[in-house]
Amino acid sequence: MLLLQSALVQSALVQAALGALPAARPTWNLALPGQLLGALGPDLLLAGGAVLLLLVAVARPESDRHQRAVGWASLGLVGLTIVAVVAYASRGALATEGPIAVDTFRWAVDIVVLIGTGCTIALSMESNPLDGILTAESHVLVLFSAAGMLLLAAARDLILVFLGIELMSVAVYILSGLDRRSERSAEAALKYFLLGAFSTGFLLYGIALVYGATGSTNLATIGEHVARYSLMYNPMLVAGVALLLIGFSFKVAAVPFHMWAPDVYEGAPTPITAFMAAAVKVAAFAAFLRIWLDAFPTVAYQWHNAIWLLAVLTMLVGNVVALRQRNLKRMLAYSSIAHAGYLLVTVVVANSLGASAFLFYLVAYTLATMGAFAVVIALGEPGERNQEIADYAGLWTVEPWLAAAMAVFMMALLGFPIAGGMGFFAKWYVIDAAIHAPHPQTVLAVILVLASVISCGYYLGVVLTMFMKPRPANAPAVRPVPTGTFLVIYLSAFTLLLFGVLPNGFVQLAHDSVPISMVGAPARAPVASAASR
Amino acid sequence: MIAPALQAAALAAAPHPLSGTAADWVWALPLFPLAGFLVNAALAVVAVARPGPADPSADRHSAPDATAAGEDVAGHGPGAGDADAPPPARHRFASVVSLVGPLAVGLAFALACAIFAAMARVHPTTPFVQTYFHWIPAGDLQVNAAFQLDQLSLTLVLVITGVGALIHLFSVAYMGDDPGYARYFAYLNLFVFFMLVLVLGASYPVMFVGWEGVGLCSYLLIGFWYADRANADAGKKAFIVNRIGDFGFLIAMFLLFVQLGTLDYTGVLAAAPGGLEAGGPVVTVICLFLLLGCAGKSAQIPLYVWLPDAMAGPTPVSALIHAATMVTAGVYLVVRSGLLFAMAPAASLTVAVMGAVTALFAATIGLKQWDIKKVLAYSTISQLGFMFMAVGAGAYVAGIFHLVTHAFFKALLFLGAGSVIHAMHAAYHATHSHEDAQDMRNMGGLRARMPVTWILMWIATLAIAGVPLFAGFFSKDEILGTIFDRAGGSILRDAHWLGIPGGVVLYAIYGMGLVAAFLTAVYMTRLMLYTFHGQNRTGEAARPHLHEAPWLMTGPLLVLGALSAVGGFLNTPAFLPIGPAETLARWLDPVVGPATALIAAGAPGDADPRRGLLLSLIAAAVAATGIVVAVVRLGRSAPVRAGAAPETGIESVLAHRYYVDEAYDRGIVRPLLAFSNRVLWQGVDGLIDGLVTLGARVWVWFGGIGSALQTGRVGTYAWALVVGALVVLAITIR
Amino acid sequence: MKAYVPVLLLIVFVIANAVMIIGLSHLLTRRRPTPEKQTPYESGVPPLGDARERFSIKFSMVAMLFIIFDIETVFMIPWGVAYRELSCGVPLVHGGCPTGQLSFFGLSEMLVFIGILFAGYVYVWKKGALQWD
Amino acid sequence: MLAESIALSALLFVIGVVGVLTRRNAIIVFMCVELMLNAVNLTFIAFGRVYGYGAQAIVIFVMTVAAAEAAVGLAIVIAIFRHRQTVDLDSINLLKG
Repeated sequence: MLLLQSALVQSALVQAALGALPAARPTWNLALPGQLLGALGPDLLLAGGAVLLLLVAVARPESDRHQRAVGWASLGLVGLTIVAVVAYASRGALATEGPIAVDTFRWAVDIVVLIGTGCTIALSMESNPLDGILTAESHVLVLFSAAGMLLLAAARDLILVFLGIELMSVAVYILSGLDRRSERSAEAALKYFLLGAFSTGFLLYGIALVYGATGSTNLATIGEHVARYSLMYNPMLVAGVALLLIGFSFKVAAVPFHMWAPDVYEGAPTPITAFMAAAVKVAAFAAFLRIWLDAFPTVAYQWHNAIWLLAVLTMLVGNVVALRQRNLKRMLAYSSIAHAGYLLVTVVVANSLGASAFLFYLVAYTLATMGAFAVVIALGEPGERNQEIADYAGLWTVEPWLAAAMAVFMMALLGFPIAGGMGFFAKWYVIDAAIHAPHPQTVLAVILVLASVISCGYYLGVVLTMFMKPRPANAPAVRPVPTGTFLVIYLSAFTLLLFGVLPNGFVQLAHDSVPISMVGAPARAPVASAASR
Repeated sequence: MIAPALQAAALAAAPHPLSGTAADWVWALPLFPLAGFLVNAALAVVAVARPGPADPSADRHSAPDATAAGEDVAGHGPGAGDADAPPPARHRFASVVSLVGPLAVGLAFALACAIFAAMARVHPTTPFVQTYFHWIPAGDLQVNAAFQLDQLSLTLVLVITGVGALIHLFSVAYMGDDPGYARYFAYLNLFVFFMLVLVLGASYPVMFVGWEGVGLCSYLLIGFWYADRANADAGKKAFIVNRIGDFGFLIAMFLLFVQLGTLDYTGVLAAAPGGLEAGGPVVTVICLFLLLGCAGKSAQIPLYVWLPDAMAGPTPVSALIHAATMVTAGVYLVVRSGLLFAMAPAASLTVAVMGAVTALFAATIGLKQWDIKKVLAYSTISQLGFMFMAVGAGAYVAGIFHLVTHAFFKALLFLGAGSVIHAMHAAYHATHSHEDAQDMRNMGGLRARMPVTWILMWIATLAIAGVPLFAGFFSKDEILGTIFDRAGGSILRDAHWLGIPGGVVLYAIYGMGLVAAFLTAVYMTRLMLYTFHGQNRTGEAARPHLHEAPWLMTGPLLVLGALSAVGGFLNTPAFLPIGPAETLARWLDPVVGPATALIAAGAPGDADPRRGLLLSLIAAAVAATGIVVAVVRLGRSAPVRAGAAPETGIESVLAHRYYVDEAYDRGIVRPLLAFSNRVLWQGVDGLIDGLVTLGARVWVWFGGIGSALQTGRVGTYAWALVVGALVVLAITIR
Repeated sequence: MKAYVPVLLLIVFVIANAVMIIGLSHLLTRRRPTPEKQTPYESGVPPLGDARERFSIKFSMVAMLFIIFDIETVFMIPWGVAYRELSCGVPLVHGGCPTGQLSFFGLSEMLVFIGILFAGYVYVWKKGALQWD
Repeated sequence: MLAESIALSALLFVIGVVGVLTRRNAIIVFMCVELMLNAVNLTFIAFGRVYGYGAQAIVIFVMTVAAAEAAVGLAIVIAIFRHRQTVDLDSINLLKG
């Protein structure tokens, strides 16, 4: 079966090389504005659809019914975008060098982000009304944010990265303050906004300095110039790299730039928290990795120690502080910080092995995080109550399937074999990439394992609470799980388990989906160089 | 030793001699218990999700081990078990579960027997590897989901499925009244599945899957009565300690892969001689990390603390998982990696020393326990120590031999104890008493009430004590004899351990082994005397309710009793003129032969047969002395004065215990006991336990610091951000 | 740097002039403050209440909307600069578009841009942000 | 000239950072952030003199983004003011630990 597939792919490649199949593998000339738009197809589809849905959302007064209608329409749009992405990916589109990338890495990240977006909309559609949030625009804001993420996944230009980050972040600032009646929600929004804007300043200054040092904001050009003019010892470039690192560290919540995350995650409405923990982090990491792979591989000597330190701090602090948490949302916030640390390891490795480990990890992490938050939503009571870990005591006795699914998510985040499904392989590949890097990161791998051991303390704590503690007599009855939440929970758990037993195909996919600069960039089209004068 | 691997390569094209026989069905072995698990789990979930009218509270447990304390915690209060309480809720699907659970394992056993027949006919010299699919293709690492059938794995499969089937049968009666009946069998079947994956896996990663899986099941079963907080904590402890061990296993795997580029057994076997420097630091480190994994799984010092607590689980679980199968996985791992250990004499000596210290240490603790299951738990740790002594000294056959006989007699002892506890519990339940059904001070004189259990338990005791012709005698004798031989001449003798010559270490281990064997005889005889002999101390009211267990429980006991009696003839020493000699050794030779040959290199020819006989006589004499000393010192005394109801006053109980203890101490091993009691039992045990707890506390305390820094103020966060930014800038620009 | 000397001179002159006028009036005038004279000057109308009075949120709402829509128009400037290139299907040749290659891409792009702005405007309107009461 | 411009913008950036660190009023903190962004704009303009006018397009993007951020930020500040009757950042610490 696999053999057949690879044979097909190979023969297609050969034919494409011979020019026999130009239609099957379109090559966008990104120097031409029209073709640039074509290469941005799925992104534009999502953004344009979101603008239209914004008008639909405001067409009727706020009501639960309207909110659901817009939610379903948004889900449809997300589905359509996924189809578009898959279509682009399966046709194996290529592009000339330019401000955006047309590569499998982008499509893979797109899919992960869109799945996270779809889950978020499905969850908030059903949980928002319980908290009295009836605004239909909330779904549209999620879509806008997702549009920013798609842009981030594609961007090969620092300005596009900046725009993508801002489009994503500004929408999420609003979303985290969505619950207008909740003081905590407003506080979360304020904190996220102020610190986010603050960090944007650093990021932007970094872009400015890199531009100043290299004369370009295009990642490939930056990489070229740095290598050609030996700019790696230019203090302005290095300072720019450091500032970019700071900006991204904030967005992915790496220690010590993480402090906003627990507060914001706790205060924001739970579906939005899931969105932040999964999709936002994924998109920011994708851009982070691409910039580091494309533009700064030759500056590795300078940034290596800093990212190494950030990774270690993030893994340790995230896990250790999570041990203390009693609120599940907050615990998951620290857990997501810890996972940012694991992902930073792949940035330190910064090669194609790291990139595919990174993608595999993203999928496992997104599914597990989304699933865990979905369980929190399914069990949460209006007003963000019933979210303490202690509230889950004896869940097994009343909702065995829900408890089992939650156990799978916890095990997956822990990286436990079999029961944790993909989680185990995700960690395995990260460790594998660390050990097999050109400069083996054995110490990082050991710390990663140690940090995982520490994380047993809180992940298993949840499992223990659910399975081994008696259900308190005054525990509220569990509401029937609504359809969307149900699907998010069980589909995530099923996928995690399935690809945990049979990771094979997925690994291949992750293996093939590396950034364009890793597989040998296509030759620069003569037209492009003429146009860029 | 490269020969088998080369042969394997040469034979890769030609079909393996086992193909076309029952061995082709090896994949079905684990599938039977897996199917059983699926059925039982489905039934359990259905029953929990929609409780029928018959079980008003899903949590109520009324199986024997659920003692008074447990029920109090469960919230039933003093009135638990009153006549007006609803009768014990039998599981809604009890009949289906009773059929499916044991049958799943029984079928696997039948298949294993068929495979055994095929293998005995062919007696292949290379392992039969069956590959199913590419499991992990990560870069250079290619791991296949594959099973490996050879003499070693088949031996283990036979033990697991055979003893497992008996224990499943026993459980049908023992757990019959528990509301979690289906859940129990689901876990138990799942355990057998993972255990089979563990021993059948053809590579370290596949073995690790089973390794983790059995850990999970063990943890679920220890905490089976999760309503009881102590049980849940015990489960947690087992889990955490085992994670430390797994960490070692994982590191060892990574190192192996980095060094050899493969993790298949056949691949490692072929690549190790060329890829690793014999006696070098790399192979030693790999072996030491593997050993860490073994110490965790097999409850050896320093990671043994979880096993005594694991007795919180149902007794058949203790018999199957915590005596016969799972805890021996460490021994299996060492034997499986025999070649690596043979290449690292220092690591091998470490294994042996660890085993010897554990054997002696646990045996002394066993002397002092009152809880019948705790005695057996420490006994298990001690016997596992014997196995590690063996495999550490390169006596791989002896280690596996003892593993097998131990599975027989320790399962018998645990099930016998279960039968006793069953009777005690029933008696106390009938009289609404809250006495501890597992405390030997409440037993005594059960011989008359439970004659079958009594006889069978004596057989097991004689076997474990090492009385000649019983199973344990041959295996223990072979361990001690081989260690003595190795001390005389082997690569271990020429190696050094912490600067001490290997020969000295091995003689010391031999001495410790003898002392431990002596103590084994003492504590087991003590257990028998207090439980079955002397006056009965159960209490006037409860005494008439003491009955022999039903046939469904005694039946498996009978089978195990027979095996404990004659199991030793699997591998009789050559100098004894009884039956065919060294059957097991010849059977296992294709697997452990190369490693044994490597480690025994330099042995002075054929040893004098008279020396072997002398060593056997010494071992027999030690066992006999132990039994005699125990009988003489304890036979006439009783832990509590006859006739005095123990429940009348805790003070009198304590006082009498004190007198008896003093006599006991003075007579036998007072200094040893004091040492064991104060330093080892309270000191070391407490220290290790404390260290684990302290480790957790320290991390949580660090977590507290992190939490405290999280002030909730934007100002603080901005400062952290800027300080972090300055640090990053400083590091980057440097 | 030389080009900026006049600017520097101008700054110096302005500051000196201001200091001179205020300083002179300070030195030369007589001060006889009365309550009437101390009141803030509001174009000859008597002041109404405190200058730091809280005012309706609507002002800031409108101000924000103004800023947003105002700043968007700034994009028309680079668009205008690049309009010629955007309206040509191929790269320009000597600053001109080869015949037959003219496209409406540049125009339609700005139309789309304005369309998005308009969508925002419709949203704001429907939301009632422009209603004063 | 370039060096002076860059030094000036760096100074402005640092002033913005210090403002964020020392001020407790949410609005003023946000104004300091805006100052940082405008300092960066100044840097871009300065580099634009070296590399061409592409930098000025970047400045337009940054200004737009800053305006959008300002609108969202003010809305959020108003929301918090409605709950707390204050915009003092030190007293807004419901979420912590």
